[in-house]
Amino acid sequence: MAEEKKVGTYICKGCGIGDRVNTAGMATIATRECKSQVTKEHDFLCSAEGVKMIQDDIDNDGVNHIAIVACSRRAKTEAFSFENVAISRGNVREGVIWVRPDTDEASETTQEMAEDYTRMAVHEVSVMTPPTPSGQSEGRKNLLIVGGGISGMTAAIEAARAGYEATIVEKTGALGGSAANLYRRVPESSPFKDPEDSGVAALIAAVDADSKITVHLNSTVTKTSGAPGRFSADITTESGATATENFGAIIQTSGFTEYDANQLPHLGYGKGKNVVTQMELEALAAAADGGVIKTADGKDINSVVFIQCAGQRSDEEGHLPYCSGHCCTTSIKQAMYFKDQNPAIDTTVMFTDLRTPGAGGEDFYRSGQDKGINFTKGVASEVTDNGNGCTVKFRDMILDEDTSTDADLVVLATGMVANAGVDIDVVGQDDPGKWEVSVDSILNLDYRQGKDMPQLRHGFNDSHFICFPYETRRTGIYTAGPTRRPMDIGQAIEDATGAALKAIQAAENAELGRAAHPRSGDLSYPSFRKEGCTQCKRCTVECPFGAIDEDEERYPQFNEGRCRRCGTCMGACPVRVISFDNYSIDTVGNQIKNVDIPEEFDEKPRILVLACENDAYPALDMAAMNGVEYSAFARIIPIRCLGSTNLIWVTDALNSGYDGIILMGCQKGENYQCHFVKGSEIAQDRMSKVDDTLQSLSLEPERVETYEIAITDIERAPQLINDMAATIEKIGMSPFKF
Amino acid sequence: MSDVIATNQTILVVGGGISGMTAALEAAECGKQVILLEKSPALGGRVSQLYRYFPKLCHPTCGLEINNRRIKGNKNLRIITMSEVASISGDAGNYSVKVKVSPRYITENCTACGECGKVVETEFDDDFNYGLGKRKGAYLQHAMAYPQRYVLDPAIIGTDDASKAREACKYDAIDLDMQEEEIDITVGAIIWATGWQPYDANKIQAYGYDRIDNVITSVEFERLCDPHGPTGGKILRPSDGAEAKNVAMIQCAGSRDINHLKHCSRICCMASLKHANYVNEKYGEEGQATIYYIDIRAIDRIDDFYRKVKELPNVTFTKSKVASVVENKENGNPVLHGVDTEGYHRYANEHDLVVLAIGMEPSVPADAFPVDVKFNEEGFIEADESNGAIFAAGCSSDALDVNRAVQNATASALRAIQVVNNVAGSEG
Amino acid sequence: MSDMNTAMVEKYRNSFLSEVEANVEEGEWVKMCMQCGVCSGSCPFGPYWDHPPQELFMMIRAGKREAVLSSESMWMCTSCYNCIARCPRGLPITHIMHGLAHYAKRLGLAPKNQQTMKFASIFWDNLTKKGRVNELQLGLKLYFMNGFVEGIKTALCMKEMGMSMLMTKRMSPMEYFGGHSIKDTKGLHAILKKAREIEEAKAKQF
Amino acid sequence: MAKKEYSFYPGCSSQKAASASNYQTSVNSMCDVLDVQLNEIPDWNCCAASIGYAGGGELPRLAMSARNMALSEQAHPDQDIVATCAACWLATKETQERLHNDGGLMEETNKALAEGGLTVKADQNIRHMVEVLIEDFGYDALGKHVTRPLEGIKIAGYVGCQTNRPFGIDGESFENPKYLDKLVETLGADPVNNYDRKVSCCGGALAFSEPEKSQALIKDIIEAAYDGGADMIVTPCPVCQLNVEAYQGQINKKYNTKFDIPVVYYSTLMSVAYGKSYKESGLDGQMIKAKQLDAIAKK
Repeated sequence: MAEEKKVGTYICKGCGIGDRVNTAGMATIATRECKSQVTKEHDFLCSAEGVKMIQDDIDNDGVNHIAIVACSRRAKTEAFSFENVAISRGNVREGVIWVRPDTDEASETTQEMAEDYTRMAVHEVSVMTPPTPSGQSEGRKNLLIVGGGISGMTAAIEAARAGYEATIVEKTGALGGSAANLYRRVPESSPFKDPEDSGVAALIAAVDADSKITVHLNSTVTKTSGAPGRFSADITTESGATATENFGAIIQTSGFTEYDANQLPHLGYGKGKNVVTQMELEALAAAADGGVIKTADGKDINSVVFIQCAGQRSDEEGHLPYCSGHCCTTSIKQAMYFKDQNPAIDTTVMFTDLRTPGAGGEDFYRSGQDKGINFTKGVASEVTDNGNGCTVKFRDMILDEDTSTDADLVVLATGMVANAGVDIDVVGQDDPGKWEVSVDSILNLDYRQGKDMPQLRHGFNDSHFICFPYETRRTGIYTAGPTRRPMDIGQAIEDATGAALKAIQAAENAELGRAAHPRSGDLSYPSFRKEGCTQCKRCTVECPFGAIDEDEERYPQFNEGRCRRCGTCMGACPVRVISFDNYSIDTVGNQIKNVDIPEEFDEKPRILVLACENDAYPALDMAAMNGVEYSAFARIIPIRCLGSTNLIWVTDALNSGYDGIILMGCQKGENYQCHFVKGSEIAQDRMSKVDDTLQSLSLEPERVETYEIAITDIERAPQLINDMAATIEKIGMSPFKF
Repeated sequence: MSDVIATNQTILVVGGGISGMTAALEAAECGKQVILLEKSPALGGRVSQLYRYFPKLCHPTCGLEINNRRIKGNKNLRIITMSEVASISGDAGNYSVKVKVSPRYITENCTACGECGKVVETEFDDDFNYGLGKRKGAYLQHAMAYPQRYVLDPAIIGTDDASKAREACKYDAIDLDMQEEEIDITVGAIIWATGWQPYDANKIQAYGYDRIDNVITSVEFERLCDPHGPTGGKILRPSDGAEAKNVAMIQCAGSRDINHLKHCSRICCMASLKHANYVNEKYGEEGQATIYYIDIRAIDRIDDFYRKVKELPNVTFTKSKVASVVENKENGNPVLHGVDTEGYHRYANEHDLVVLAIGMEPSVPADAFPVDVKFNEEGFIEADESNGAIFAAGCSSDALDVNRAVQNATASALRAIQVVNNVAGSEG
Repeated sequence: MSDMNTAMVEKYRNSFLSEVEANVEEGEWVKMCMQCGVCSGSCPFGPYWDHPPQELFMMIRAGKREAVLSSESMWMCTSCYNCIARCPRGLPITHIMHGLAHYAKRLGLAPKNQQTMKFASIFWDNLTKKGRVNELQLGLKLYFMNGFVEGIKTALCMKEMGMSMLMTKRMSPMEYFGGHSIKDTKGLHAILKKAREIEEAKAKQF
Repeated sequence: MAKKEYSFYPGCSSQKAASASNYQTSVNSMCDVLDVQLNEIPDWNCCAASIGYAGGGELPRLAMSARNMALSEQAHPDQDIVATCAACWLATKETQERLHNDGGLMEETNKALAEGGLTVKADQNIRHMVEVLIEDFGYDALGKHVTRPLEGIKIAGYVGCQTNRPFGIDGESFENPKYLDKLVETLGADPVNNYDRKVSCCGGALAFSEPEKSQALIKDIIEAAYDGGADMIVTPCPVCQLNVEAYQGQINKKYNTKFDIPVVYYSTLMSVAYGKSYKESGLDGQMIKAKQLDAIAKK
């Protein structure tokens, strides 16, 4: 920034702060110790006039670094959001007066807390600069859609309707995907009674008619690089001709493959023409086109048994452990193919749990019963050929007996297997310079961390999050439809439309340099000092979003558009060359170093708490609102993610005489709750190295603890702080005080 | 309120639950102007009343925190709480909407310092806790309430409590003369996300919700388990405040029943699996959960969750629609009568507490809807050309779990953007 | 095996369900059951059913003709209508039970000594004879429906009750001779005859 | 208030010297006070009740009730049909429903009726006497006629099955109907609240064919009434009344209980409260004397 730095400190006396602590003393510290050029107190800082006071100083007095010493950064955020200036918040309401008793004996330590938070706020902001976009984005807004099934076509059409261009790359010679093979689909609108047209033809027509949509058939994506707003993709046809095009964002709709029923010999598959999969039955029905459905070898069908969960919801070798969701309604639909044509045909659906949820599902189930489809809660154990058809051996769960039934045709409800490309946790990326196309890959990303989208469970490219289903680990690339999660057509259409929105949003925000979820709108991005870098690759390996590539010399290449601003790279860097304008080793380090450390025999320990800004910090705020007290010796610093914790902070803290350190991150592991996916996990591995540091300083290991904190831990989080205080009382103060 | 600026390129979102917040944020983060209306004093809707989500057992407030932060940082988004749509007229790309805004009696000046809450005395049933607890006449709806501003219960207006509250406020944030307002806005598209409400358990007479203290609903059970809830997260039963360790969950309480809701509410099976998990979590071996079901509908990868819960030694599954619940007059225990249909086993099982996996019905019934759109027999809004630029999001469109509601809300954001972009296009 | 039974077996060889749908009162509802079991749990005589309603429906769908029609179960129906009131699929279960019982009796498959069957038949004959129930004759017939000795036993244990009914004028020996009747018994009998004919004819056409 | 007239279907049990003749007596007294005129359906026949199923098939049974409706339509075309017996009411109402819902049945039934020179439209309202009391009068109006409040008597309102399911009384629930309790209060007596057998089954007609099983149910019904502190039980149904009253002796023998609780009709309670005499109120029909009522009636 051209203009020189001018720090203003604004201390609020409202909400009882003025009554509980000596704000004048804090002001003096800000001015004398922290060199705050402008320092003001106010009775009601978040009021219109309080805010105006600050704005005036910005406008007329050149103040461009602002420390607000008042309530939590989570409160009054809008009031204290000023343009083009660096802002820090000192939390003396939720962080001090609300967690300390209003007593004479407590007043001294309470005051010390308030003064420290003042120091921390001023020293933090003085090393911040207001972030500005990198301008890396090329501002492209068009979408690349990989896969031309219902999901892909829907995404393209919906994007085009909003005015955005879309390019569909389809591997086969025609649009339509799996749904093109359906005779009919399950109804999506009331009265939910009869099978409906699949709608594929209409979609194809709409795609063809839309000037904003380009389609490449018989083509695959052979290389993808770049970032939101500036993706580059090689599109290669069967013949081998390759064209490179640029895109703003990408949607992967590569669909599913029907589970291979040959792995179900006990259900008679592969032995004859009278055991088929659901997809094969669709073909027979399509062939009959409303007429009499016959077996592939032309036999009449007077009885059909549908076996649900065939090779699904099972732990057996080669089976699918999950439920594919659509199969129950699909079997009902298919049984209707027969019943609608000839009610005399016996159709039995053999299920363990009939899953027809939602508004329409139960209507469709009832309609099936009304049409005379027989539903049996039973588990089929074996299907054998009995000469003129099949015999299905099964356990009738209701009549509680092992029995059997004959059928001219058996339909196996086998599940969906995702077309998710290569599993990057198994197949790593080629070395820089040696990159090659993979025929198994869908996207052929040249990203450092692998060629395809990460897989979550059971081989699907799903998001882990419940409230943020599109929160993928490759910014600007979204998966939709059955490649993401088993789903029926109705859900796939919703999913694809949502993915289109997210893709458009990613492109729009990339142009402005705004971060994607969860730090939406953050303009900061990581930069590094090349001269200091040792090419250790930790940042490129650890980035949860694969945002950092490596150039030929193994230097990191940051892709701002892909970055989610968690700071994990910063935490990983052993030589501390990575930083953000508004979040760096120094913004936190300065806070740590400037806390006043009383001398050993003052018996006033200091406990550093590094708290995840999304869960631990709000938990402590809410604890404060509920009047839960905790030790006056704690000094809490919110951090973007535990993953951004650099060991130096811990070492510095220990060296400068802190008596205990607590790191509070989110739950890791299978049900991780870290919104930067791996942040807290990585941090916790990293912290295992702290023990060496502790040993080298001959300090007790109990002085540093790492915890998983949930946002609901309003009792536990404060308790952990108090526990640390107790521990210190037990093991004594740190010798490192000066 | 007069300063609400909206044009036919503005998107109106009705309902500030997870679906409405999502639709509003996703559109606003695409650079669109959005107005979000919420009936209650704070955003969050039903999910803010949940302790945990299935199948991850993570906390809804975690996502709420992120969404709150997204809102605070987004200048395209205008939120109006305590507001409802009075009427809608016009067509796609140009709707005039009348909005009724109820008085909060507390202005933007409020710092949520809580002084007013301390001085008022009158207490009311806390509807946020489904009446399981009490709240003051001046209150913050919940710990994460956004906007973080107190609200006065209209019932205390004109009483000493009201004046006490005003005197206690150092920031002149209490305005007892606040009146109901009606504001007219023009918008291009409307996203309807008023969500769902639990089916009235009193109507399921055979389960005695109205007669037996220890029969509660699944939404109430969530409050019991929540550390912010009326029992501080302990499973204490209503009749005597004793810990309930042997808990029964009755599925399809109102759902899949032509006498009540003919549709399957989709979420109840997983909710009960989650609840069985709570019981196991709190009491381990000492706890016992029994789920009475017709079909366990844990589809796609949620089936993993079902199988995990099935493996818990202290969770039992009984395929049976419970016939009736009667109270053991000695100890207040509900006794469940019915038949396990897998092999015909008659039972009369006594439990400490019964949780009705209550069905989901749309909050706004078809006949009370402010404008003519297409509804299905279940009362959900069905996507249809004739709806113009009014798009349902979340549980206004179907019985959905949170993940699907968000998916659907994100999709509806795009549908709304299509409309306003066309308006923008045609207006150059 | 009655002729009608043989005929029916012949006609519906492979589908007992269709037989029930065609010949049993409200039988077309059987297919709509989703096996929730609320009916079975709601029946006041529940413990005495070998096969509760929902199981009977499943047995019908599974083609267990003999087991269903010769069962005592549906004769346990007290017509309390709990099942109908609670069935989430709206099946008229009480009537289906009556229908099954009636059909079993018509086919001669109902258990020979089924008490409710006997009583119900006596009741019907009694009320159709004169158009109105003759409670005294009904009572006496009832006592002796299981033979003379049984009858005396029943009569004895019912003695008290009988006496107090006489005392309170809620029963009259005069009923034994003639008793209440409608005037147009002829008309009524013609109506019933016709009704039966129509029903027989329907059964045949299926 | 002007005289109210209804097309009345008494049913077999209410005839002279029949098991519910005392019910009829009290109904007449009650109607007398309320200025209600019951116009008996000429030559009405038995409804065949539910238990008729074994002998009669569907159509013959429907024909029985249809004949009654046909006769009523001729004699009292513009009056509602009112029945005092639950079975009669239910059978007739069900027939009406079937005739209108199942296309073929209306025609077939009329074919049958033609043999007796009758046709049926089945479009008159078919109501239980209790409905008439609640809907056409209401509790307040019914209360106005009380001259001898039944003070100090605790009464269990036993609704039973067929007055309650599947049709029931408007605005009441299947599991916990409250109208008898409200009526009891209206008459100045105390209802047993949460009487948890108020809608359980007494065995109905199976009390004859399955006495043991039925008496087990009846025992619970009486026990629950005693548990609720009841002095007597009130019911709107002749079958319930007979079963619960008449078998107490046998139950006492079998279970050595000491049951001796009167079971009365709502109409008996009303007649007494309305100042009618012991006889007029049908109290002489009590096999188990309702002494508290007798006392009031004989005042």
